[in-house]
Amino acid sequence: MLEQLSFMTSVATVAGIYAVLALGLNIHWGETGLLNFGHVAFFAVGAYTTAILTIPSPTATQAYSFGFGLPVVVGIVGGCIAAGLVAVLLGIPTLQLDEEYLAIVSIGLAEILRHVMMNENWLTGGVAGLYGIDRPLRGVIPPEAYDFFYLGLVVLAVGLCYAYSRRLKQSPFGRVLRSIRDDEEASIALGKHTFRYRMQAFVVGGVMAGLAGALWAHYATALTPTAFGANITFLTWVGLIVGGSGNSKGAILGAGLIIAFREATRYLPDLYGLGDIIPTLRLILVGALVIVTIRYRPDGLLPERDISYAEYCKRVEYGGE
Amino acid sequence: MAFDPQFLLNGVIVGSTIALAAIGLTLIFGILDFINFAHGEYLTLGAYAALVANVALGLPFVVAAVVAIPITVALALALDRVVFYPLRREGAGALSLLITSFGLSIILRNAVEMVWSSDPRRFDVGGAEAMAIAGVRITAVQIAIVVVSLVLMIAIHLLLTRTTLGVTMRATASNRSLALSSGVNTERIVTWTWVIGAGLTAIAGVLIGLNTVVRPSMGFGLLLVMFAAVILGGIGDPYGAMLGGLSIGIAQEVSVAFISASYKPAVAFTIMVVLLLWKPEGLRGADT
Amino acid sequence: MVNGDKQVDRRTFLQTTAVAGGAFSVAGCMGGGGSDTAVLGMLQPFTGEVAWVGESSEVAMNIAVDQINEAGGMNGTDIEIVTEDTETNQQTAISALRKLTDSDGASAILGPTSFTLPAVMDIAQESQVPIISPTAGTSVLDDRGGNYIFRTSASDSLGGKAMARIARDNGYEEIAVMYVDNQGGRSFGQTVIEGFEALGGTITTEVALTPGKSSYRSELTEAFQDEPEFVSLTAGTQTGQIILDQWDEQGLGGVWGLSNDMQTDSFAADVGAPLEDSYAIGPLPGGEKYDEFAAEYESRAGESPQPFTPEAYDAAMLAALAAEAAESNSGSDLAGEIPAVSKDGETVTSFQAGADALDNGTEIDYDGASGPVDITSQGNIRSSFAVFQSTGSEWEQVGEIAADSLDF
Amino acid sequence: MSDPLLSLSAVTAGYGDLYVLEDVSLRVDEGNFVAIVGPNGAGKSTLLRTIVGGTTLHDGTIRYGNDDISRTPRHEIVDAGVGYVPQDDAVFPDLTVRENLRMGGYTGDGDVDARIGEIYDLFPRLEERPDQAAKTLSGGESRMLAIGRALMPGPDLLLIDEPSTGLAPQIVDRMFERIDKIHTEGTTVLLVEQDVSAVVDSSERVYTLQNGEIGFEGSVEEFQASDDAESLGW
Repeated sequence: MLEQLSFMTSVATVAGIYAVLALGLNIHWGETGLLNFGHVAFFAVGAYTTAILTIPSPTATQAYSFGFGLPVVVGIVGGCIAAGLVAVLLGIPTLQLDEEYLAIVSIGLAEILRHVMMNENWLTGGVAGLYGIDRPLRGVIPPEAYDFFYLGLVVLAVGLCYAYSRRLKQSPFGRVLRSIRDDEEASIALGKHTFRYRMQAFVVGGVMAGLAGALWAHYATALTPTAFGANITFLTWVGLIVGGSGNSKGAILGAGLIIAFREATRYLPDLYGLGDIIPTLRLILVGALVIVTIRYRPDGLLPERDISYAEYCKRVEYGGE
Repeated sequence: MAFDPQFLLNGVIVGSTIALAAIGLTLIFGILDFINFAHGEYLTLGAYAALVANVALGLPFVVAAVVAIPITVALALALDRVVFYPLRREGAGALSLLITSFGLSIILRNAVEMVWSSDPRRFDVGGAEAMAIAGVRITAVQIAIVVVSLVLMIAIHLLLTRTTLGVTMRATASNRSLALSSGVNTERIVTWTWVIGAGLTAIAGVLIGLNTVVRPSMGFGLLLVMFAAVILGGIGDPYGAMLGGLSIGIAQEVSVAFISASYKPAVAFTIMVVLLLWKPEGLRGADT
Repeated sequence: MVNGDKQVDRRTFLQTTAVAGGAFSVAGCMGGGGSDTAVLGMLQPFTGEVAWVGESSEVAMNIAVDQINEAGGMNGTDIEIVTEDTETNQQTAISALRKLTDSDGASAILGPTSFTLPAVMDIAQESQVPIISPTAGTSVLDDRGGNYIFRTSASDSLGGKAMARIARDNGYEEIAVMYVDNQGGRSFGQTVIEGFEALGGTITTEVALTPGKSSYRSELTEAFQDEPEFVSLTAGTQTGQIILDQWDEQGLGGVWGLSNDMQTDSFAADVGAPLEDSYAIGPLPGGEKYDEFAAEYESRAGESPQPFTPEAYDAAMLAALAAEAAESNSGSDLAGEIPAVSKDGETVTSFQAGADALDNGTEIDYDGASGPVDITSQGNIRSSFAVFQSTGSEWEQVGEIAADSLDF
Repeated sequence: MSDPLLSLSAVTAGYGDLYVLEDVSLRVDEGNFVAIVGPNGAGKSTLLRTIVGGTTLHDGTIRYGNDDISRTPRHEIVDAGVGYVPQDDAVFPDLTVRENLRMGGYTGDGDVDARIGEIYDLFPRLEERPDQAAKTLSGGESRMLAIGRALMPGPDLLLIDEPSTGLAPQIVDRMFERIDKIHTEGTTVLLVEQDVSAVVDSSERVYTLQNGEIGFEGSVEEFQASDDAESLGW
């Protein structure tokens, strides 16, 4: 039973990291209507930045050239800042265009970043990656309790991001963001500089993803480019959609469910001995879950409560006849 | 070191197939107003349909390639009916359609892998040996690929400008609501768009498979490149997609001469981002 | 991988799919190894381009485990195999490893490949469950192994040096190097470059390839621009075959030096005549023990053994023998015995013989299907290589490169 | 009294759960020129969209001729003889002038080219630039094209949404001249306008719409004498 608990702890930790990712994405899409399909880019920047800041200087045999050995806290903060900066850089060419441009360009950026991770050995260790990333308070917490401690840290991060999202939603800034989402022309008419507001929201969501990346780095203790594929962006989106976008609770619930689903399906081969077709079958099930949710619970499990007039117009417009 | 024109030729071959597939993607985007992430899988399915006809049933390659078109089209139409149409009817937003297409993409890709495994497969066509023409190497098959692509692009141009269906498709793409007000049955146009889009994509899949190999990830691997081509040409613009596809194919292959080949996939996106900064409306966009 | 039992299970599954959906959540609490069996975990890719690695090494592991169970099991308990898919992705690999160590209570874990092994090393170390990889050649492990991380496959740094030696010994002065740009490919390719330069040769071009692409014509144009007579290629069979086909089509000339992934009968047959006179490195054929394994593998899988399958078989044997030596199936107990049972003792080639010798208090040296498998304190093996040359339809062994000749 | 060409009875409509029109009834007789006037946001455009099936109809019926068209798909309403000129996005920007007109004749069975010739007679400026993309036209030309496009199938009833918006006064006058001409040649016209002064000369019957409800209803003379006219700035 204790073994099960330990496994559950690690599943919960991963779910928590995805919840932070989903909360960030919720600020982009749920609150501001930004179609960010390169969320993993912020995640990766957060993870690599904290790793580079905290790992020791490289030895002769290691591929990377920088390791600053700074405290973990500095690394995490640095990871968040770096992710925010990337959001600014990505936002400049795309946030003034139609939303589809952001969608595709953000995927593109995430791909470019992955190739940088794979090729720039001096910075990222290349395909070999970075190892031996320190974990916070490693020496202080007893090893048998460490997993629980780290889960606690992750839960704390989820809580902070959740509280921030709630406050944001109720603040005047949050109302501006939603008005931008629902009807940009109206908010321009109101004299809001939508570019600036969109940029702020983009940065905030990016920082949250960076935080998730930093948490991942110190959890995994090793980073390789294979951990930063487009499927992370996709899983986060699935979580947000299933949970209910525009609603922070929905983002957390959705992220938790999708990770639980992914992990629970690991037990399928144990039950049925399906052997070689199981892995593909699992992915097919995740795909089906997405389609079914959108078809039958389009607003997710926890829908946003009120939907504005402009949003309705949008939906009617898409409805065609 | 002198620049080897071989890179340019390789680019034209790769680019013309990307262009074909990108036309399908951009047409569907124009009419249905969402980015179809499953588009790459239609390309894969087209290639596998031809593969089964060619290798398993022993049909001549050209016949198999032709057979693949209606099969892929029928599949695309069936998937539209089952997956996308119910959402359209209920007035779901573009994002719901997009995420649904991503789910569909995963299902299709893995279903293909489940049925045919991840092993690369080849069409049963005669051994291709490159001939040297004016200092570059090209095979008869590759010449055919470029010719077929060009002919299809001209055919699409004629369709879009000379036929009522084509003009209606462009009209529906630019203003769906107004098309309805002009008496256009947009669902009928949606059907035709799938027919043309999936048909072109199936041919692109067969040509890419012919130029290289057929495997479950072939379409998904090209999806981002197709997106880049579409953006480069201006979203929803079929001519832009042709130009974008060719440019990206050439840029990728030529880049190998100058930078590490492992950065090749990033070339398309770098071009895309730079273009957006410089000319956000796409290569063909108006200067106003 | 046709297996009669599996067919039945699959049918059972189809009939009960409806129930399965609802059972996921419950299953999470029901799964896990019972205490009446010992668990060996297998962590390999089962999906995507390298799915063949998982599928073929599972066959090899099954052979080993069946033999161990027939001989009474590991410390008297039957071994159950639990396989997990890495999806060639670090995140999935970590989750899968956690499940194997925490939930299934695996005594040892076989796998994964170079893609994900570096990323899970620390986690395995922390969980105190040994990892024995039959598939990870990455040079990252050269000085990071030992303790809980071992491998039965040769390091890329040895393979790369062997390749450099083949080129040099056959009189080539200038070679080009192509490698797929992933963990395995790059470390191998870089060692070829370093090794060949150390032997006084010149590298004309170095081309890193993105695996999984469909066309490598431009990469080939780049690699062959200075008309090298010998080109070293490190790639999997899928990418490798595309490259060789397109090389043939383009009529570029020269001979190849292929990494061990491509040294299979089917690869030589598929590429055929154009490959004639090209070289490949591979493990030294393991004699009688290998033939025995190959026969069993063929009867189960219907094909000759894939690369790394003898290594996978040996990895399972080593884990079980180490448990016998430690008289415990706990990962932390048996880890330390893994190097010990692989060298310096009475030579054994089967689990039965090894277990009997250990019962008598004799130290053992396991020699397996892939060769002598002597594990160093860094968790690596020192390995000799065979040199193969293609006849245009199959590989023919033409020489041998001893482990001692690779210290340069 | 003969049967009306178009009648709305007790129509309540809007977008999804949102109600814009409440209990609206009106009639348009064959050959009539009817104007609906009202302030910005009164629901005028929604009213026209409702007639052509572009909104959610919650209650009431819409009849055209002898048919109930309340649930008829939009494209079939056009087929039945209703032309509609929306206020915004009324032309296909990327299509040429000729292609725009051709799109308008999409459902027509007659000779499209002959019909295009008739439209050119009505709006000679369009004939001068048949291959120019619609997005490059001036505001007035674009409005002409929009009306021409709607006239292509030869509708019996033409719905026009705010023909005057954004146009210079002398162009507005010329625009109404043309609309009058269309009317006198036999097409029934229903248009909505915010600028009351622009419509009184042409129309025969006036409705006022405020907050989604019909206020005044009657002839132009009655309207000019009413309080509603004053409140609308007449």
